Amino acid sequence: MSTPDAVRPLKYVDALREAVEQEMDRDPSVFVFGLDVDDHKCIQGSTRGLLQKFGSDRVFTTPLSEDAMTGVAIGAAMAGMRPIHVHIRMDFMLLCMNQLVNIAAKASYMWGGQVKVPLVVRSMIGKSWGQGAQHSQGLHSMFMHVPGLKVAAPSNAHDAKGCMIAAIRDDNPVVFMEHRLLYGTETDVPAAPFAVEPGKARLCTRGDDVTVVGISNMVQEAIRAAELLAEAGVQAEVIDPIWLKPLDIATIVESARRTRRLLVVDNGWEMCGASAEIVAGVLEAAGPEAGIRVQRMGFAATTCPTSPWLEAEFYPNPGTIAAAAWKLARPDAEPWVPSPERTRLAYQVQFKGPF
Amino acid sequence: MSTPDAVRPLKYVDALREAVEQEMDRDPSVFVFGLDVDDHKCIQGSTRGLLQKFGSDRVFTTPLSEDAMTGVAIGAAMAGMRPIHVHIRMDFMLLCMNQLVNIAAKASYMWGGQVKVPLVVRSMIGKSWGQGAQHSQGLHSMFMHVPGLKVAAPSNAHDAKGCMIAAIRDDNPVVFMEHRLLYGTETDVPAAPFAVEPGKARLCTRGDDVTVVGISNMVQEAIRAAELLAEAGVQAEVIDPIWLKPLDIATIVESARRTRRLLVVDNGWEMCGASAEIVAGVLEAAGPEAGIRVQRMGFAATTCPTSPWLEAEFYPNPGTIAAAAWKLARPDAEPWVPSPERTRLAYQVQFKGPF
Amino acid sequence: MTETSLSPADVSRLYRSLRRIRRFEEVTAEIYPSDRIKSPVHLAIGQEQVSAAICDVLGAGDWVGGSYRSHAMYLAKGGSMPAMMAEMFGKDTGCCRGKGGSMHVIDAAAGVMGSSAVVSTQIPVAAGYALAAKRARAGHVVAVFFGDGASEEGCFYETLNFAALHALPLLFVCENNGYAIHEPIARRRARPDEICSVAEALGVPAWRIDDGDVFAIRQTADEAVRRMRKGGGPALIEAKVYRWREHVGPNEDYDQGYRFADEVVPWKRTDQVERLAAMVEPALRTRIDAEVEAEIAEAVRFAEDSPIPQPKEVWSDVYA
Amino acid sequence: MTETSLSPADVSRLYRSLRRIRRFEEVTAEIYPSDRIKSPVHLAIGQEQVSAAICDVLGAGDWVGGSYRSHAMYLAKGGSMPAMMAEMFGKDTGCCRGKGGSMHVIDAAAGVMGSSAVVSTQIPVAAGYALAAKRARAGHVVAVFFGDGASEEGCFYETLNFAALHALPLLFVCENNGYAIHEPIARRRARPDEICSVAEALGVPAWRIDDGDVFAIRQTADEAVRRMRKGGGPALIEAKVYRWREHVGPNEDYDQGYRFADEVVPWKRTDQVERLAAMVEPALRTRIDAEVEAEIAEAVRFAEDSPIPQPKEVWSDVYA
Ligand SMILES: Cc1ncc(C[n+]2csc(CCOP(=O)(O)OP(=O)(O)O)c2C)c(N)n1
Ligand SMILES: Cc1ncc(C[n+]2csc(CCOP(=O)(O)OP(=O)(O)O)c2C)c(N)n1
Ligand SMILES: [Mg+2]
Ligand SMILES: [Mg+2]
Repeated sequence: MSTPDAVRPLKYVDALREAVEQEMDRDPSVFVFGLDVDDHKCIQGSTRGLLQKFGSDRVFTTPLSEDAMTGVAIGAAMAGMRPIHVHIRMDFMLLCMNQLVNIAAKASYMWGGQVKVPLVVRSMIGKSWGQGAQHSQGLHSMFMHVPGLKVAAPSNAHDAKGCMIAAIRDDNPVVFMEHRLLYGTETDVPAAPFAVEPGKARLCTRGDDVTVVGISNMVQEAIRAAELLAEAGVQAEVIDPIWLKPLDIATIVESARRTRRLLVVDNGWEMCGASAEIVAGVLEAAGPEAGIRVQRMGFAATTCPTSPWLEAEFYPNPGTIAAAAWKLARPDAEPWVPSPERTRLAYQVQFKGPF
Repeated sequence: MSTPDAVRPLKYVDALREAVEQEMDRDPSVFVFGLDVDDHKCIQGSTRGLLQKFGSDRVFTTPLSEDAMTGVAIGAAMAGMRPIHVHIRMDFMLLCMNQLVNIAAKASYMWGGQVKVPLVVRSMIGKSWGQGAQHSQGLHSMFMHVPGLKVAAPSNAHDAKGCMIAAIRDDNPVVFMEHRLLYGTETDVPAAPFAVEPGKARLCTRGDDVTVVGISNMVQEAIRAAELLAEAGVQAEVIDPIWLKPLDIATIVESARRTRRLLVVDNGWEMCGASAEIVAGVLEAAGPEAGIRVQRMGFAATTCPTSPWLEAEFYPNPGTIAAAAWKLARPDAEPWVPSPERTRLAYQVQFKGPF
Repeated sequence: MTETSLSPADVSRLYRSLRRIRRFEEVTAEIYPSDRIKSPVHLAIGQEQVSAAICDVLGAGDWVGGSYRSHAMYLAKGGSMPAMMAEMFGKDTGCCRGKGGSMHVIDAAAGVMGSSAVVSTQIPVAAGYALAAKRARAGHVVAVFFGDGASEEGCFYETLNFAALHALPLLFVCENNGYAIHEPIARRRARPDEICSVAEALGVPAWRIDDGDVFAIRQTADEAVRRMRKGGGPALIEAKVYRWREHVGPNEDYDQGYRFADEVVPWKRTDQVERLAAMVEPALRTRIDAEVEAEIAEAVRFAEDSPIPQPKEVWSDVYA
Repeated sequence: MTETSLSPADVSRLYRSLRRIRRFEEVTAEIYPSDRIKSPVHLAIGQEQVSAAICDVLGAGDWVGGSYRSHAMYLAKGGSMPAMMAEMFGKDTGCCRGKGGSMHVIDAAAGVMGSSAVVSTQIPVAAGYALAAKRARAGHVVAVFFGDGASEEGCFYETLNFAALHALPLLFVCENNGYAIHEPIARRRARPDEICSVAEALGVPAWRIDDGDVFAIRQTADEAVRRMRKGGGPALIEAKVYRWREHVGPNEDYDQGYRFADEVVPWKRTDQVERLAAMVEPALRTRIDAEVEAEIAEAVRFAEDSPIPQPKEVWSDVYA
């Protein structure tokens, strides 16, 4: 039996599951639905056991009807329930943009505060093993753009649990962005329920040479890059915003003022992306007198290809992140690129498709 | 009879209509469809006469089925036709995000260059007289975000015609963003067909004190602001990107390097918006040594309210734009705000709803 | 038109509901040219009977939802008239505090879940309310109102299937006025007469009332709702009606060429407001009419006298 | 199973098509554990007859489109086998030049319009091709393949209505294998047996073939397509089939608990590949089988020997 303040290593996927289970225990109005949440694969394990424990009234699959199911979630939320609607890929949320943007985001406002929409929309980002064009998109910036929505993008098991609990308790629609390649990663996670609320970014590493903001799994890749950079004598400060909306820009501004170099590495495209927002937000706040040099990195400005040789060009990785950070920090030195073997991430070595 | 190089004043709405008519004349594969394109109101006049001239095979309404109709447009385009799909409000495009982002934008790439999607999606932005939450959104940044799409946002009749012709001739999906309040505005427009291609922003006014980028109808409001600023002794350089994707960032960088102040005024929200992109793009390119101070303006970070008294707080206007530009250009002077009567735009005085 | 077995009290209650809606909208149309209402208004004049009949069999704890054309539904379900008028005037006392206008009316206390201006979006949202109602097991039901055009959107079909699958207490109410804006249904639907068949094929029992008879609609709804309260699952009612005014705005538009005045003739002949007026005892009718006029005048006065929203209110209610 | 009036040549052609698809996928499944195919594969083993039958009545100038489970359709319509195998290997010679993988196969020259991995998205796209075909007036038709799950998406219904309204030459082909991933149709559809009724209510004549009989499917398609070529408008064929392997990946999954091996028994007993094999004259059958094996071996060799894409190719074809 674990004591209430016990902490143990937990996988990201199990942290998600545990958060939902604890909240369902606490609050009977919480329910989970979406395609395949109740089959034996349980959304890669993230809904495992919930059906058995809470029954099919509170854990159920749906027809393939993302648009209407989102409306159903919104209506149930307005009526006082707390739905968690699950998409196994973020790409499929493009089918429910109308409900999310035209109704969920606007309900409280356009109806004069008479209703609220306590809704969590879980979505997973795929990567590699041929996920390709339509199973790999990080679309968070589209949701960040819209007032009335919140967006969480936890990059480790601890925050996965804490953000999920905060999202479920939030009275507003929260787009919850997970990453498939993070599911197997472990960190220490408190056993008791706890909330990681919006508004406070995390300093993952400390350094005075360059600020590196990572988003979603790019946090892990940035941390690996920071290790490589440290070996080369550059101290990178890696920041994880955790919540993208509302965004704790102040922490990033503070760091960037000190390092005078800002690299934002997104798990998405750059144009009008989260990286554009962070760069613009920092420089608007800090002004030219802060003398901050900035750079964005993200998906190549292309569709995601399936061939592994092409995919390697599509994503930032610890090697390209480290090289870019080096160039920002040491503009006058020779370019430096870590050796390819050193840049592979642990989870990339372990992982094998299909998924 | 007008000679081929004749230029005459034309309204924005008629420029749109003329462009489509000329292209339909030239190329039998061009057709126009969408809700209400063939009724007596003709999308506020912008499709007037097309049904009579080209018949119902080439000009026809649809069921209320935006998602499938977008798929139909994409398929017809892949099969060699050149559809123009019309939405009377940009907000309704949220129903077709899946087809636009998951298919139209990706078709050429994910199918290895075997197909192309020469599609134009016309959409109008509404404003005032109670348009409110769901009839007023400028969602261009969502489309700018996605590789494979192009985005045009002409702010005057000349560019409306030229961009429309370029968009129809383009072999890629183009999101064409119009603004209802611009429909009645006139400029000189060549009678003969001509194309305003992507990639070249327009300098609308010249000035060395501050660069003001306007988007869509905010160009007109920025030009009015520049007039007010000129009276107060500040010379603003107003730039109209015309095409938002691909975006001619070089012209903006050049101007901002000179003025060392950049104000971007968008007809949309700021977070992850076109204004974030332009600010980030300029500062990434120019670096801290250029010493550029930046500011974004756009919709208030709220849903659009209907009450005119609230709506006045929601949109930038020539007064707020001029005041912000003044503050950028004269950081040490007293704040200055033009008098409210002087800031009203001609079209705002003329216009009366509903529409 | 059918005979009715309703009591005189029932008939006069229905009459009051119809008359209130009709007059509220007529007064709205009269005010409109003065430009005090800066909001697109979509009037239901001529098709009030659907809301009046359906809401007559609903009660406290039941919900209704609908489209931009929702004045009738709102009033029939008991939504506050002054709050709706103030909303159209853009005042701080409006039901949305000036943030929704005519297209987004809501009165949560009265069970009006809010109306939405993107066609058909409230259909699945209503199913969400119905899911909550089912889980709450208190026998409450939800009715969602939409037009013939809305029945062409994918989420209508998706919701029919889901509602049937989960036996939700959801009444789909299709107000088929034959037009979506100016486009007749035959230009939009291959089988204009088969909306009910589609519902049935997806598992939702459906009924069509062709003549706009308020009693027939009420009777059908009454049976459907009774069944629903006992767990019988969803139903659909398609009521053919006719819109007398233009799609949006206060005027008639028979001179615009897309339809002709003779189309409305049979509908005016069977106008349900007039029909029921004739069934109500004259003195009572006079009293009802006077009360309705007074209520409307009071709502207009309230709207006019109400304060405008403070500028800072643009920032409130973005988040709950 | 029906008798067939097809000639021996027709039967052996159909047999070759079935056998090619079956063996291509079996070989794919064999290669899969070697990790040379880094792409999710959705095998159609057990349900090849739908593609084989439908494509047998299509010709040059006709188009087909489908989902992530499209190897069968692609091969049956004449798509290049080496190009598809190379695509699964991620090679530069792949049909998408390594940008699509197994889920996005295309061969424009053969009339394969490309398959899409977002369920049901190709249904309206196929209608767009059909609109173009109708305008071109050359009597060409389009067939779109999708699963039972896809029939729950809004755009399926929207497209049925549009296709009927415009009398498009579009054949809707629903391969109903009773599951969407692991969810049986009864958990997703209130009226699992009424897909055809929905189509009919929307104006699209529909036929269901329950037993997987390749001749019955072909016969129905033949009649529908003939009518269609003359302007008769769309049709829908719902073919009940059974997926023998797991939803995605090379293996069987009867031990996973969501379905049991006895479900497949009747389908294996009536396996159309075996059935037609028995109808083909043995020497010819031996020759066909050998040719098929050689073709597949050659496709694998081609895929293996092909160059990998150059890094710079990540940037090509973003825009046409
Ligand atoms: C999704 C969407 N598409 C288009 C519109 C524009 N529009 C507003 S009302 C309307 C017609 C709706 O017709 P119907 O559902 O029959 O309702 P009615 O107006 O006849 O009551 C249309 C197309 C919209 N508001 N939303
Ligand atoms: C819009 C969308 N939602 C969900 C998914 C995830 N998904 C992939 S295949 C599938 C099941 C589809 O079932 P069906 O249409 O019957 O085809 P089958 O796999 O049985 O051939 C689902 C839900 C998806 N790809 N696209
Ligand atoms: Mg209608
Ligand atoms: Mg299936």
